[in-house]
Amino acid sequence: MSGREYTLRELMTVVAARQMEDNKAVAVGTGLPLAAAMLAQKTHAPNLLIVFEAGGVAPQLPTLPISVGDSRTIHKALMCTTLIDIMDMMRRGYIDYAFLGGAQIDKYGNLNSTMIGDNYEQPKVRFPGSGGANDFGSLAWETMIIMDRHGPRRFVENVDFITTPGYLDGPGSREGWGLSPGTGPSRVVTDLCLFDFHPETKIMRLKALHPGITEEDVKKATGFEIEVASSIETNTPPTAEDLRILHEVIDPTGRIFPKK
Amino acid sequence: MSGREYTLRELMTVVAARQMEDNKAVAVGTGLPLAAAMLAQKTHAPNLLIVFEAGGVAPQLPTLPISVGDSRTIHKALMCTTLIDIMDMMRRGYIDYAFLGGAQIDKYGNLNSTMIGDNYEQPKVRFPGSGGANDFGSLAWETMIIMDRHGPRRFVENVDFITTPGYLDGPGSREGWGLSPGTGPSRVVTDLCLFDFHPETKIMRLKALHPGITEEDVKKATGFEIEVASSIETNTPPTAEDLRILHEVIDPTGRIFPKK
Amino acid sequence: MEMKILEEGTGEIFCKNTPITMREYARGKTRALIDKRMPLQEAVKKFINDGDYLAIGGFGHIRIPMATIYEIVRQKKKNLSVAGHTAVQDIDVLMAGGCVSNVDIAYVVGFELRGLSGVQRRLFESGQVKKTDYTNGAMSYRLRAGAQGVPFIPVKVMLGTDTMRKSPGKVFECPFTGEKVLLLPALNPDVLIMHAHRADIYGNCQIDGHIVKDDIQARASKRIIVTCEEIVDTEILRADPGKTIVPFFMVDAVIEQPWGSHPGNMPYKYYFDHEFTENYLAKGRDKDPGAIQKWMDEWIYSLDDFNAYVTKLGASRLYKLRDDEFLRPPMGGKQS
Amino acid sequence: MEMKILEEGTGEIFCKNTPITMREYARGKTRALIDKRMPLQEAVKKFINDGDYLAIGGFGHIRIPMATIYEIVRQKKKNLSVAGHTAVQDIDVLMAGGCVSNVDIAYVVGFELRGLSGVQRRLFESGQVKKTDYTNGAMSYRLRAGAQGVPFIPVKVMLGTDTMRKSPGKVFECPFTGEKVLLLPALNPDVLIMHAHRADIYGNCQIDGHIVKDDIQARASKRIIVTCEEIVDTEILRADPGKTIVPFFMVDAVIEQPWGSHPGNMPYKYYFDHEFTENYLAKGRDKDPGAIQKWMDEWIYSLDDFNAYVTKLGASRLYKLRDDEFLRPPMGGKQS
Repeated sequence: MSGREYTLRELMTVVAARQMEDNKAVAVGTGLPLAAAMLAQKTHAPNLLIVFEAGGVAPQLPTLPISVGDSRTIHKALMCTTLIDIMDMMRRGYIDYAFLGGAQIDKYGNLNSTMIGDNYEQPKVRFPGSGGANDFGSLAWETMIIMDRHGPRRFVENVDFITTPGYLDGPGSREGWGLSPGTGPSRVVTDLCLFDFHPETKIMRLKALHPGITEEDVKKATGFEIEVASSIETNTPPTAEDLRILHEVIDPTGRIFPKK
Repeated sequence: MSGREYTLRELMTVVAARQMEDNKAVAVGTGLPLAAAMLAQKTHAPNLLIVFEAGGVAPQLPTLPISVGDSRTIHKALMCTTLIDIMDMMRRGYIDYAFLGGAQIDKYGNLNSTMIGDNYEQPKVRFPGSGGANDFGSLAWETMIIMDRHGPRRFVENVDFITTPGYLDGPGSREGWGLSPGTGPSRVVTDLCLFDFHPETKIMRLKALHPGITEEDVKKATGFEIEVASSIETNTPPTAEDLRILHEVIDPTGRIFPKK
Repeated sequence: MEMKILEEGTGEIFCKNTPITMREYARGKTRALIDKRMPLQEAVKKFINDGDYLAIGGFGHIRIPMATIYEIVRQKKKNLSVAGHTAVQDIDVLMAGGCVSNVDIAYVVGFELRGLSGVQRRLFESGQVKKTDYTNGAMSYRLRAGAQGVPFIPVKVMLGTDTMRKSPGKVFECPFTGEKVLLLPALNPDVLIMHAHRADIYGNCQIDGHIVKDDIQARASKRIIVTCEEIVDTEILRADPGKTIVPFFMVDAVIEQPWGSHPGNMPYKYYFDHEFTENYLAKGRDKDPGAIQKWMDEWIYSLDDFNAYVTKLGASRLYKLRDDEFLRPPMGGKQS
Repeated sequence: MEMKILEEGTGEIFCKNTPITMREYARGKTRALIDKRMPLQEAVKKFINDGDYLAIGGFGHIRIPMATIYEIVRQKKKNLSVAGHTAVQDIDVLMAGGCVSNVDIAYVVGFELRGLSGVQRRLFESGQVKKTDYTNGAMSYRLRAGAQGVPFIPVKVMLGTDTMRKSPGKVFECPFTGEKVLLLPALNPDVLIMHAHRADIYGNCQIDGHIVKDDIQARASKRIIVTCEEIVDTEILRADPGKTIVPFFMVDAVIEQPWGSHPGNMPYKYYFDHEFTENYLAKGRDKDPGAIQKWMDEWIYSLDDFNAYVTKLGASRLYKLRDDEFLRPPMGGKQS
């Protein structure tokens, strides 16, 4: 192994978890974002409200669900409702964070999860499409993004298809299209670093590096010019307690965090 | 008494009941229309589906409800839902009959249940307003109307306020405003007679007289020129069985059909 | 592509909230599971302001939040705008208490089979209380838009009538089909008062029987005061999450208030207090406006709270309403 | 008053029904309580036509009507348009069966954490199956409009993105507030296939757990085929009418089909058959397109009906899914 006591997936999850404040609400899918939300709940944010697009609200998650609609997502929930009720709720301003991923991202945080190629009718690769991603990215207050395999083919100057709005063409662009003021991407967690977005230019800004990663590593892996914070932090590795919770409580079967 | 074996209210209810076919759906309020629907169910139309604006669908009504939303309207119902779900259902074409009344009606079956007078801000009498009446009259396939106290102050050339659409300004007018083709008032049951509407002119047409009432009586009591069917029928009085059902099954406490 | 508004009504829009202000407000509410129990007096004081736009749960005299209505009157709230989306005894008491300035009317003034209200006739016919006319469907559609967070909704009612002309509706042709529809503005009330069958201390609510409109108006409203027949352990709600009709984070205050809908009908709990309502109505119809004020003194102003009202009603009277609800003869026979 | 459509997408609208044709169709359906049980073969034959627009209940691989999906494939229905409103194994099998020509895409191709579908990639990337892009919210909003019987609905999603540009949405300014919204056309599917926890012989349905979108898509659809885990006496439904999610008069056929969602997850009944789905996915990803056809032969074409499929799965396999659902170890210990 790398000599680290943790994997990059674990680190990404822990960094993502730390971005969420207590007493806020997050809409998540499955996988790392959900593991991050669960970890936040079990550490610094016990009152983090978790909702699922398929209708589960505030479940007592026994294990990581396989699907955003599976039985686990409504286990002893406080409400089981409809997809449209969740979307409406998000539109009305009750959801602070949405957690998304994608195949490509650009400097304004626009996400592509629809296709690779330049021919919509016959794409090189057809991905699932928006699902709820565009809804989440349009409606939640903050969009948080997790992207692994940070490299120039995923962090691109122009995505092949804007599935989900980041800041679109830059400052003022979301508002110009009728998206609500005060919304947009706020964080991007990758396997190299943590970005936020520059408050003026709305361009992705290097905020913190993972241990052992340099600013140069990030710049090389990114296909557009990034902003850089005046002082770059270093992400604190997962604590032993973080790892214990991930392995023993959240994912005891090792589905997404394989045991060493 | 009048020498009749039945009251006019009973007769109106029975005549109204007979207008409803089996295997159809009716949206009703309380009072005579509901008694008519219940009577139809218990005589010729056992599969008449009754729905209430407040959300009750196909209840097993133990007695006449006081309110269109009270507990009786959901008693052993097949569905308890929302007001908007009932309206949507009606708009989608599932409700064949709506049963309405009002303070005034004109020759096109436009109904006023909002106000008397010509000053909206300070009316002579303020009535409840539409409630669900305009919704019912706009959305159901057929609007059936019950009006007691048939006289020239209630059957008027122009109503003081069109609360609920009949044929509005005459043929084509409903469609011109975007109301669905094939809809509109189909029957008016009064304490003198039964009207339908002339298929071409859309004007109220005398179809059948109550026993002992003449065409002249109806014309005198009506403040506009009516159409008259080529052959006027006479309404059959309530049967003994009709009366038994009304008194013993539907309204055993005599709330709307006082016992003699 | 050019589109036309073909006709428009002249009705005033009383509620000034928009999906944007709703959204900003919701952002500030906590998502934490905190105990929201408080005395009803405190809830009304804290969450209902003079001039607010008020939505009322239930349906006229079914599952109406009367305990809260009485408290609003007791605190002499002023200049409320009210959603008269089948509003019967609830709005009548508020209007008798002088709390109301504007009403969006779908159904008011009437007590269904019981006839018209003297109180409301006086206030509406004199023009003292302002109004805009709608339909029950229209008011629900406005709430649906408010719940969805969009500024308007197309509907197929009111078209061609004076009800439309006295509303703020706008006739518009669908850009997909050319079909004519009426556009109505969204409605986002400042505050909803509702009475539920049960809730937990955080505000998760269950309602038995028909929901009528409480799902959408809870979602459309900025603040919610919930009274309920009983407060239950959260585990009871977690055992059947499909039955939660309003989730906790939309709710601001929870008050256990048994009989809280009296004299209304609480499905599966108690039937109407018909005699009480008839007596109230008669006072409101009295030519002497003092008659209803005397009633208000007796049943509201002179009582400290709703518990005093329940005590004044007395157990026998209340238990009879329970018997009526279940269509059963009273225990022991002929008491009526 | 002039209004402008500011931008519009180029996506094709695959479903040609309108609220008007929906209404006319609904008029012809009976309101009578008649026994609607029939063999699934007959229901699919009678109520699903080549070229229909199909909506599918549940959510991708939760509460999906797989028994009906298999029967559609077995009957080789052609040229279906499908609402891909999070469609996973359901749509994948239909596409592998060659039944699908057009898809409204919100979420397809993916099996969530399990990765992408080979079958769907081939058909979409070659352009053999046509598509229009939306979002999950957008598809639900289109169904809400269809359920409401209005031709369009304003929404606040998709704005400014390529998802919007490949949809038929139109950007419009609200005539009340000036706020920009996207107008989307209503969706009224020809037929909905859904799997419920229980229903009566007339078609009144209950669902346990989250409804996801089955309430609105039942209301928006012209015809409905319901399979269910069990058919129960109507009295059971009348005892809790608030739980009826689809009323009988919208439903055309009712079929008792236990395990009818396999290999999907039926909440409170059985969990995913993970191994079955992984095996299916692997066959679809095989470079040899014959691999998936062989799977189809084995599990669909060679079997008479879904009962044969259940028999082929075998009791032990199915009972394990029940244990998984309830997070309990299998009886007797380590069977896995």
